[in-house]
Amino acid sequence: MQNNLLRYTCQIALPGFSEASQQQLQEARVLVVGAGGLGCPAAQYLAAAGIGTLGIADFDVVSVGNLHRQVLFTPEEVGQHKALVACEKLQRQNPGIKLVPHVLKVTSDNILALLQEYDLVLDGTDNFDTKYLLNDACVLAGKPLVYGAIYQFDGQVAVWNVRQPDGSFSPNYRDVYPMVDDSQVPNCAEGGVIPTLAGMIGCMQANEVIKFITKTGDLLAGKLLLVDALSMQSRVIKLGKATKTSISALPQTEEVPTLSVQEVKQQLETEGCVLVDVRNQAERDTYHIGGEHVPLEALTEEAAFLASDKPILIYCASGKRSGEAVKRLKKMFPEKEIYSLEGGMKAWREQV
Amino acid sequence: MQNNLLRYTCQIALPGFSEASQQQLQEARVLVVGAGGLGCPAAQYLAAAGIGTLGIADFDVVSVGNLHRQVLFTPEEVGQHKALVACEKLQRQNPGIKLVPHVLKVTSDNILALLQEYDLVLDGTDNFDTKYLLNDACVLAGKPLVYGAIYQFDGQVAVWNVRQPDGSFSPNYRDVYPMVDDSQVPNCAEGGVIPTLAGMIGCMQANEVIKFITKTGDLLAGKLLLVDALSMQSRVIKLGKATKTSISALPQTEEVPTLSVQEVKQQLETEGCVLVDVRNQAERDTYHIGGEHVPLEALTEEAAFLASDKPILIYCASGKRSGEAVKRLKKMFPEKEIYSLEGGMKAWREQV
Amino acid sequence: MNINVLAFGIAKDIFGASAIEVELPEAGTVTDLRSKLEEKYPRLKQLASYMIAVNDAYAADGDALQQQDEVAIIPPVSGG
Amino acid sequence: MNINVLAFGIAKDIFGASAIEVELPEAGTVTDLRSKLEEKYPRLKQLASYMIAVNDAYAADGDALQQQDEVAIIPPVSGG
Repeated sequence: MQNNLLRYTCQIALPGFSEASQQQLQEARVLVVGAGGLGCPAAQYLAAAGIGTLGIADFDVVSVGNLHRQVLFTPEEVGQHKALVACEKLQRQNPGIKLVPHVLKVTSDNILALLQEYDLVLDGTDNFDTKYLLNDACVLAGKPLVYGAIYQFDGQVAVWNVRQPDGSFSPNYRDVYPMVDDSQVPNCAEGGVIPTLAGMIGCMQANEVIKFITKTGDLLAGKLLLVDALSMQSRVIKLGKATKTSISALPQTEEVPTLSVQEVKQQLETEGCVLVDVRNQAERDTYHIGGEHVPLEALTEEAAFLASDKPILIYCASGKRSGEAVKRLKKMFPEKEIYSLEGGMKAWREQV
Repeated sequence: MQNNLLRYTCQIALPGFSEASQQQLQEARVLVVGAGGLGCPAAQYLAAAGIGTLGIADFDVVSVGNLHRQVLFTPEEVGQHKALVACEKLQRQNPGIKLVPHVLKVTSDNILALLQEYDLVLDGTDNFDTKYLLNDACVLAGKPLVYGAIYQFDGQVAVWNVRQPDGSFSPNYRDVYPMVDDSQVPNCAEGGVIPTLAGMIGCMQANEVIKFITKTGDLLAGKLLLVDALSMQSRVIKLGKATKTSISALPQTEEVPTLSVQEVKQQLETEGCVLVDVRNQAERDTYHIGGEHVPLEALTEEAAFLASDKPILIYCASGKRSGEAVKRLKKMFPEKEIYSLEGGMKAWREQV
Repeated sequence: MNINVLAFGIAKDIFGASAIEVELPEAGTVTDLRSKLEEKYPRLKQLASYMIAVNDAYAADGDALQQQDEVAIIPPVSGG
Repeated sequence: MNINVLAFGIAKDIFGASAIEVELPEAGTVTDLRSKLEEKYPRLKQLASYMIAVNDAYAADGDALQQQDEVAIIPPVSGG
C-alpha cells in the first residue's frame, strides 16, 4: 500500500470500499457553505476522510456565543474569520488535501460562479434565505446538495437534486417547503440548540457526502431524515422519486442595511438614532436597550417612529427579525435611513 | 447574565434549560475512557458545552491509522499520548473547565479508584475486555455508563446502570451480552469503520451525558439504539426497566506479553524468533511477514511451532487475535516465552 | 373520524403539545386537515409552508386520510 | 411457520445476507430459533452471546414467536 494511504487503512478496509474509493474521495471537490454548528463537524470529518478539495465559505467571524457548538473554534479566535480559522486547522489535521477558504457571503451574484469549482455542496447555513439560494443554485447547476438543519432538539438531513439513472433529479428543498416566512420560524439564537445535535447532523451530512462520492449505501435522496435528540427516535420520510418543481432563476439576494454594535454605540454617542425593538413582550421584559417596542407583527400598523428625521435602528434577538423588519419598511419608504442591528441583542451583550 | 455564561447563551435558551442547568453541567465530573473514534467527538462536545471536570483516560499514542476518524489529532502528533494531546486541545477550546488527563490503561486494579473522582463514565473504548471492565466497575460503583460501539457501518448507543426512582438500576451491558468471545468479532482495524459513524455515535453519547446531567428528555436507559449509517435507518430496542444481572466482582485484567514493531525488528536481527500468523487465508494471501501460518481456530491443535526454543511472536491484523492466542497458549504453557505483536500488521506497515 | 397528528419542531410550540387529535369528516383529505389546523392554529398558516407526512411518506393536498393513519406535521427548520 | 430474521453487524456476514427466512414449528420459541440458527450458522454460537429482539424489544429465551413478528439478530460490537 502506498504510504499516503496508511491514514485511510481503516476505511479502505470497509466492505464495498477499496483504494479506488479513496481515490474518488481524493478527486472530489466539496463546498461547505457555513462554518457553524453543522459546517464545523462536517468539515472535520470530510477533511479527516480525505476529500481532496474542500472549500469552506463563510463571511462571518467567530463570536463567543458560537463556541458551545462550533468545535473548530477557541475563545482566542473570537473576531477572526471562521473560513480562515477552519481552513488553517483542517489543513493541519490533513496536510494531504487542499483547503480553500471563501470569505464571502454567498449571494445570487456569486453563487453560480462558486459552484463551478465544486462537484457537490454541503449546506451548513443557518437561515432560510441562504438555504433557498443554495437549493435553487444547485438545481440550476445540476449538482447535488447535502442539506441539514437544526432547531432546539430537532434535526433534518436530506440529499437534494441527485441525478437518477433515468435522467430525472431527486426532490429538492422546494418540493418539501415551496416557500417560508422566515420571521415566523425562530432560529437557534432565539430558541436555542443542543450542541450535540449539531454534531450529529453535521456528521450525518458528511456521511452522505462520502456515500455519494464512493457510491456506497442508500443515499437520503428522495427522503428526509428527522432526528429527535430528546428521545433519539428518528424517522425517514419518503418524498418520492423525482422533483416536481421547476426552478429557472435564483431568488435575488436583498441587501439589508445593518449597523454593528460598535457603529450603533458611536451613533448613539453622536447624533443619536431612534431605537425600535421588534421582539415579543417576554423578550422585551427580560432585557432591552430602550427605545420603542413594536413587535414585528404590528410593525406596519404602528410605525409612528418613522416621523423622526433621525436614522432608525431596529433590533431583535439575533438580527433576523430586525432584518425582516428593515426589508418591509424599506419597501414602503425606500428613501428612509433604516438599519438593522447586526447580531441583535446577542451580539450587544457580548460586546458591550 | 454573567459574562462567563455568554458562551452558553444558545443552550441556556433551550426549552427546559436554564442558568441552573448550565450550573449542573459546570459541577459535573465526567470521565471519557478512550480518546479514539468515539472519545474524540464526545469529548469535543462535552468540553464545548461546559462540563466542569472532564477526565480523559487513554494509555495509547496517536498513530497514522487513527487520523481518518480521530479528529482531535494531526499527523504532527503521531507518537504522542492521546490523553495529553486531547486535554491540551480541549483546554484551549474551553478555558473555563478543568481537564484531567489519565495516561493509563484501565485495569481491574485501578478502575474503582479512578471512578471515585467522577459522577458518570463515557465508554469510548475499542475492545470487549475494557467494555466489560467498565460496565462491571460502574455497576459496583453505582454510577451510570454511557455506552457506544461501532463496526463498519453499524453503531450502538445506550445508557447503562441508571438508578430508577424505585431504587433499582436500569439494565447494563451484561443484560444484553452476558459474555463474548472477542476473537470471533472483528474490530475496526480488521473490518474497517466509516469515520462519520464514529462522529455520530460519539455525539450521541455526549448528548446522553448532557441529558442525564440536566435531567432533559428521555434517556436511552433500558434501551439500545442501533444506527445504520448505510441507510440512516435507526431503531430503539427496549431492554426492560431493571437489570437482571448480579455483578459482585471485577473481571481480572490479564496482562498479555507484547513486543512493539521496533522490538520485534531488533529481535529478528539478533537472536531471532518464531513468527506465527494467526489470521485467515485471505489476509495471509494479501500481505505477510513470513513465519508459520496457523489460523486462530486451529491454534491449539497445530502448535508444533512450540517445539522451538526461541521466543515465539504471534501476529494478526491489529494485535487482537494474536493477544487472544497468547492468552490461550500461556494457559497451556505458562513457562514458554510467547509474545503478541503490538498493533499487528497495521502497526507493522505504518512503522517499517 | 379522529386523526392523531404528531407535531415536530415549532409545531410542538404552536399546538402546545407533541400530538393532538383532529376531527375530520369520513374520507377527508390532506387539504381538509390543513384548513382545520390553520383555522385552529393561525400561526401554522403564517409559516407559509409546512410538510404533512402520512405513514412516513410526503402527502399531497388531495390525498385521502384514514382513521388509522399516522399523520405528522413537519415545519421547516433553519438553524445551523 | 416462516420467521423473517433481520441481521445486524457481523450477523450480516455470518448469514451472507441482511435478512433470512427461518422455518420454525408453530408456537416455536426464541430458544428454538437460536438452535436452528446455530445449527445452520455455527459461527453465531462462537460469538458466545448475541441479542435477539422481537418487534424492537429484547426477547428472552422462552418467549414464543409468531409468524408476523419482526425478529432481529444483534451481535455485540466492540469498535471505538
